[in-house]
Amino acid sequence: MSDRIEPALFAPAAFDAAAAERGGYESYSYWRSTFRTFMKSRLAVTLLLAMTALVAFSFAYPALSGADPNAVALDTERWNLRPGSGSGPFGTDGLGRDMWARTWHGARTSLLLGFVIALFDVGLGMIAGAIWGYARRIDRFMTELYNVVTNIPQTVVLILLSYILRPGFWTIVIALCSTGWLSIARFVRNKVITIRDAEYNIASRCLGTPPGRIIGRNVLPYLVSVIIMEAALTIPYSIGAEVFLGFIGLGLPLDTVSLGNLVNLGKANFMLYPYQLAWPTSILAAITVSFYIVGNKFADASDPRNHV
Amino acid sequence: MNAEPLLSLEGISVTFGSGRKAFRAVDGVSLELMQGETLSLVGESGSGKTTVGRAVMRVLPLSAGSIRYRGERISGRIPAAAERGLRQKIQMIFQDPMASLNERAKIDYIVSEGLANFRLYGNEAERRAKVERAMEEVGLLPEFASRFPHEFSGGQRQRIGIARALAMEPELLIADEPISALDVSIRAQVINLLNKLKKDRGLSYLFIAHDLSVVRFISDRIAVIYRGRLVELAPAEELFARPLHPYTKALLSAVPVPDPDAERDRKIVAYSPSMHPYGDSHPTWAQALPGHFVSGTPEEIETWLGGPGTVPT
Amino acid sequence: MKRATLVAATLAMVGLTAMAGCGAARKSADRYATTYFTEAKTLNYFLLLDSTAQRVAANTQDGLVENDRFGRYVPSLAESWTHNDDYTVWTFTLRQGAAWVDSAGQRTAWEVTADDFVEGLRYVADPANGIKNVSTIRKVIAGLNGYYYDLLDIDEGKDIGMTREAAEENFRTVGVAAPDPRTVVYTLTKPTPYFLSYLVTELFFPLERAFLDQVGAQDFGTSRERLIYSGAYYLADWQRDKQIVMEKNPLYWDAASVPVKTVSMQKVTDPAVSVEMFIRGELSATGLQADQVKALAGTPQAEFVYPAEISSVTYWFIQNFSSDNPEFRAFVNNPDFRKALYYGIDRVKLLSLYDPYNPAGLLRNTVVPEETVVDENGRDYTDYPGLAELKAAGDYFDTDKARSYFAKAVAALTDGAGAIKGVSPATVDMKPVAEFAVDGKLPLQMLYVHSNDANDTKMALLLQAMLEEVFQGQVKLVLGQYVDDKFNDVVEPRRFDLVYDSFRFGFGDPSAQLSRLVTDGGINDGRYSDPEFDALIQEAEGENLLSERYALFSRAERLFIDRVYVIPFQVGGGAYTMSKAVPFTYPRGGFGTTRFKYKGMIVEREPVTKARYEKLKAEFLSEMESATKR
Amino acid sequence: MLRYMLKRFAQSILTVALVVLAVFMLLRLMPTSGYFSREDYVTMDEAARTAYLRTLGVLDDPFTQFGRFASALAGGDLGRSITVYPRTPITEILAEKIPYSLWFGVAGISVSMALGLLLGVMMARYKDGPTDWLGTAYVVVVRAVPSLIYLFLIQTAASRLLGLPMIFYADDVSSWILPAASMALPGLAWYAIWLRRFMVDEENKDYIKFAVAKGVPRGKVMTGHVLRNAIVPLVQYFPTQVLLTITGSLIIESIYSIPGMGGLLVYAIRQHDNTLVQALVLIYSALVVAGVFLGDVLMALVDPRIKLSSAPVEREAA
Repeated sequence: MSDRIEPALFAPAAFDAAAAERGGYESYSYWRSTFRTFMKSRLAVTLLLAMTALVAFSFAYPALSGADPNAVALDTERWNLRPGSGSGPFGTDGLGRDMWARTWHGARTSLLLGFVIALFDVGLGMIAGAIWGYARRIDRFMTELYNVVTNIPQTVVLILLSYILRPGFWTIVIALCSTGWLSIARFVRNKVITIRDAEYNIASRCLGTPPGRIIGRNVLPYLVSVIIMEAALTIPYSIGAEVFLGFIGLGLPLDTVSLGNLVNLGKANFMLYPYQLAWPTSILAAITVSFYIVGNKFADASDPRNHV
Repeated sequence: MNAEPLLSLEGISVTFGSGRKAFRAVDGVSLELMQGETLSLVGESGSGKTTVGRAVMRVLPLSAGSIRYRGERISGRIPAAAERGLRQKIQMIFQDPMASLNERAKIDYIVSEGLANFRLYGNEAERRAKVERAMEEVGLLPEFASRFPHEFSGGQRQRIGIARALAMEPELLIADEPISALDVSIRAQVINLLNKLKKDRGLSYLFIAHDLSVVRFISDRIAVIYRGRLVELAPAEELFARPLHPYTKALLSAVPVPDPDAERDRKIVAYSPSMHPYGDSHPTWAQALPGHFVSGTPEEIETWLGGPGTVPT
Repeated sequence: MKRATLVAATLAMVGLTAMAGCGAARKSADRYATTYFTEAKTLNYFLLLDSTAQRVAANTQDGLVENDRFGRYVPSLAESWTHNDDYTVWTFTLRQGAAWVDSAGQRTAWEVTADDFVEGLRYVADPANGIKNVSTIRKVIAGLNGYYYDLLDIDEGKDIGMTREAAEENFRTVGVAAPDPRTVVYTLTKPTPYFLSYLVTELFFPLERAFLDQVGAQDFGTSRERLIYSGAYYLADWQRDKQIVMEKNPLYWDAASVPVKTVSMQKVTDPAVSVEMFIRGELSATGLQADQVKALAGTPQAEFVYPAEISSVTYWFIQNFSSDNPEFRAFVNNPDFRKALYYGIDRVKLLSLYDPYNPAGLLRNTVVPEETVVDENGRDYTDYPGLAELKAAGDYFDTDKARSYFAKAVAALTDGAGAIKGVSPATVDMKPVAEFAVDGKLPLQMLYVHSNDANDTKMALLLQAMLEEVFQGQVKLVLGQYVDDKFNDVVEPRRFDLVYDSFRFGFGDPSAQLSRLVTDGGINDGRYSDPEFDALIQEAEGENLLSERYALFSRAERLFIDRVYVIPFQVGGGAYTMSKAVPFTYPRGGFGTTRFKYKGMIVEREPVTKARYEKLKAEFLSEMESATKR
Repeated sequence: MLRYMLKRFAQSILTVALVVLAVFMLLRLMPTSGYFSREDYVTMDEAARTAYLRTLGVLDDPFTQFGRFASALAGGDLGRSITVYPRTPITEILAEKIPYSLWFGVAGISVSMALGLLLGVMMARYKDGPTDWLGTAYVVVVRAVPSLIYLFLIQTAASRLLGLPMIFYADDVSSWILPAASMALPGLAWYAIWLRRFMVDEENKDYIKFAVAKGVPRGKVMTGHVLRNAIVPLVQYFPTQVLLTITGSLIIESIYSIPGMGGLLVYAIRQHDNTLVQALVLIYSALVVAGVFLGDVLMALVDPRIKLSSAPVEREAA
């Protein structure tokens, strides 16, 4: 260290007010940041890729291969063949049906079921929740409706509806959505109520912003993370519900190939032909787990507080 | 005062809730605001001052009285066209710069939100120009337009709020405690900005605050509100020099003095409504001195003006 | 706490090992442990609604007669009986001193007397008691039908000029009487040589009126304490949805013939668990499904697997002769098409789903089951001319025959270009089961309805593929599905073209099934109509000499099957079992409850091997030969 | 306070009544043919079927039926089952079955709470370490994969590996282990993830940083401040959880043959046992309402910031 002090080092720095204002930020985009934050989690990205691949394959394979998942073998020798042995990569089931084709057809049905339920639940829930939160007049009614509906054990609704209607794709959709949308609506309502009286909303009203745009610009963007998370989590939930309904004998018709049906059929023969349960279960778990994690990670990423 | 008032409140009341739970937040407030004037409305939190501001902005409905702007009634049901005009002419600045900006919208959208609502521009270029001008006016860089609120400091955000109001080219700004949420160091910035705008644009302000010390230097007149009622209204210096109502005195006694000796001797005066000898009689709103109004019974006012039984200050 | 748990766990393990353990060969055990899948709904033995309750009732209550191990009717609470010449009056002499015991196995104040049988029937005959099976005997016992309807009308609020009390008084006119405490006399509406077969059903069990009054009609049989027992066992424990334990009744009149002291039944929901528990030594017996049999191949257990008893239930396919599906309606009313179906359904392949090793063993080619109805000479009804050939035909599946019959039907019903005569395109509305469009052309579309049970669904898919292949793409099966316990909503409004159904055999006479299959008969769900068949049945019903009677019935049945009004398919029961109970030591029979008795059953410490089963079976058959032929 | 309680009570009664009425009306949509097995149906003629239905009491008009139900209820009687356990008083059935569900439920809650909180603490303590990673993986699997699958695998695999009985025997303690463990699994995941999230959030708060900076040992900060604060919101859900254990778990009770309440509701609906369904729905919804109320009371007791007022405490699902 030198004793000599270099005066040049102590030259006063120029102050530029504009530069000070500018701060250290780059031009910012919400979605890009969300995306970047999401991409930071290697697990999430891996699972997103896996999920996309699974979904893509589940929809592409049945459409492209033309394999009939219900094509039974009249030759009993072809029943219950283990994987390999000229029986497709996943083997055949008790009727000689190709487990590979069945698994992917099943995945497609279950995903479709999940998507439709997610669409209805979240769509209806968002709209109803936004209205519920905004219109004070219906709050009492909606709250009582919510109390009543959530107080009816969900199995009662599921079973009664499966009974009154015929078990089938849309029955399950109706049964699951009949209560699902309300809990999302309730959640949205609570959010909307806190947002409703926030100052920036009053500011918008003072600026003469019409209610439609207030909901669209001031309320809904705050619910994006909720929407995405709920939608993503509805997939594992609805698949689980389908498995449960199958367990109590009110699932999709058994000639409909779905993961729930495959699991319940495979379960019966688990001791004997474990692969008949293992394959559909693995695919099912891969789907539900990836949707679950991706949904959660995306919800985290879509929160701007996590962006920096 | 001979000119026509810009804004006049005529005995307005605002009630929250209904039935037994009804709560009257503002109770029979009357005041007039002149063109180019800064009128401050001061009171502690819960006194109804913010409610008055919001009632003017038509965010809250009146339960009694009326509000006129340039002589036209602007409270209650009014034609859509009138409402439209009003939205441009009267704007508001909010107390909390953190809460008053939509976190999920870019500054560009926030500042031009009002412009877009009324299509106050011919084309996109014109809109951008207006946004940039408003931002420059409050000392923000135009390139900030593409950023989000959370990237800004409190002072910057408050300036964004002001720019949003300015973009509408209003005549009257209702400033609802615009600086109380800010650091002391930044307060001066914002106050100076408001003063500059008043000078440059001939703006009028209804300035809402809970602290008399803040408003002394920007106000032409000051109104003191207590529990939804006005208790005193006077030109700024007059009020400081000669407060009449005990509540005003109590408020003034709480203002710190920048002189250490005086500060040491400063006594805080407590106020309680029970100080008033109101039995069956009600206080009235009366002009005690020219331009100096106060709420009280004639006897009280007599006393406050220095008659018998003066309360020593 | 921890240590206590550990100790208890260890002890339990030791106990299990001991139970499962080695032991000397063929040593008999006094405990029989098994499982059940559906809970007994009630112990009220007149309300039998499920097989578990039947098992309990069979072992805890006795009737006048019971089945022995050859299925013959032998004395039980009745020591002896006589009937008049035209089989319309039957007189039973009761055993002396048969006691009612309570749920602790203790003697009660009551003995089984003739009045108890009168009271039993009185209880059954009262519509207010909601006894579902009463329909079976309403027209058998003299005066019962009128009595029942009088009460019913009163309950429905109709004025028949009598109070309920007065109407109940009329029970005196019903054909059951107790002239003295040891004599019961039944008077019947018509000659009924097979009357004994009714007596093994719960409808003729005794009821101690004093006890009924004591517990109250509502509470009777709702818990084991609210019941008294006259059978070989009393109910020592009943935990709903958990277990049923029956202990030997020490006061039983035939206690010497009851080697097993304790019958314990555990409820399980998954058949696989039952098998696993048997392997671990927790059970004395278990049923096995086809796949489970396969799973045991190569394990030490494989040698214990032998075929289970088949039952008198017959499964058959029914066709809807008045279907809303115009294509199928046209075809089904053509006898050649029905023949084509008859030969075109590969039943053995369908049965491979249930028994991969010997599916043909589950076939049944007649409506009336074999080994249930025997004439006075010991000749089985199904060995009568006409039926014997059907039985011998075994698996008659024949693609060529099916195709040629189908070609004949097609030639008769279509215009040669594939359009079905008189049929125009239509939408077939069989909602909620199915809805589909038909174009009035070949291929023929037909709706096959099945339950949502896994095996039923598999069978439907297999049948679909099979018919497609056999009829070379000219028959397309549309599949419709119903929730398994909603079958009535499918059959009653006839929302099907083809469906399979099964019926319990109610009593020991061919009329039990055949008389219900006539035009407008109770189980004529296809709504066919054949006056020739109806006339034959009517004639047979009038004949009292069993061999003559059966000859007439068998002619009718042959005609019925030749014209393919139904397609007999499969026997009930079947599949496989592993058991420590020695086969053929316990009662058997085609109907009623006494075939569920464990009386006489010998349980060993080791499972019975397949080889031993075969040997025992051969012995049993020859014994039965000499026992039944008088 | 008392006024509030009374009002809340009246509100609850209304809710429960509406729930029961709604279910009651839904039940009337089911066809009466469901009361007969196929065999019974064909054996009985029309008159006999009608007579049988009359003995079940399902032919009267719905209002009469509901009135009967309500008036019996007023007398403290839940009525008798009609098809599941014909003529058996429902109270008797419940008295038999509730204890099983209750004991397994409470055992499950105790285990899941103890282990779940422990796991949560460990995960937060060693955040981003292998414990955290494994714990998270466990939570994800339990919450994402349908419970039927892993419960079934546990039954078959664990009973074989550990030599434990496949079904429940009341007198064999070792047979309690698997079902109780299965009961605990989902709750364990819930507690763990909840506590972990809470603790991670809390640790970043100033007062914790301050305490650590002041030299308070980390472990003490964790138990003294973080854990205590974390437990408070859990308290709100606790009564509901405990009360609802009596509804049992359908899957677990079914696969282990536990004679609890789990399958009863499903079974009752499938058997068209309207009185039993109504009684169960009544009980369950009353329990939910009571649970929420007790939760709010408990919250008010443990958290001084919360007062019981006219507005129920807002709950957000964790």
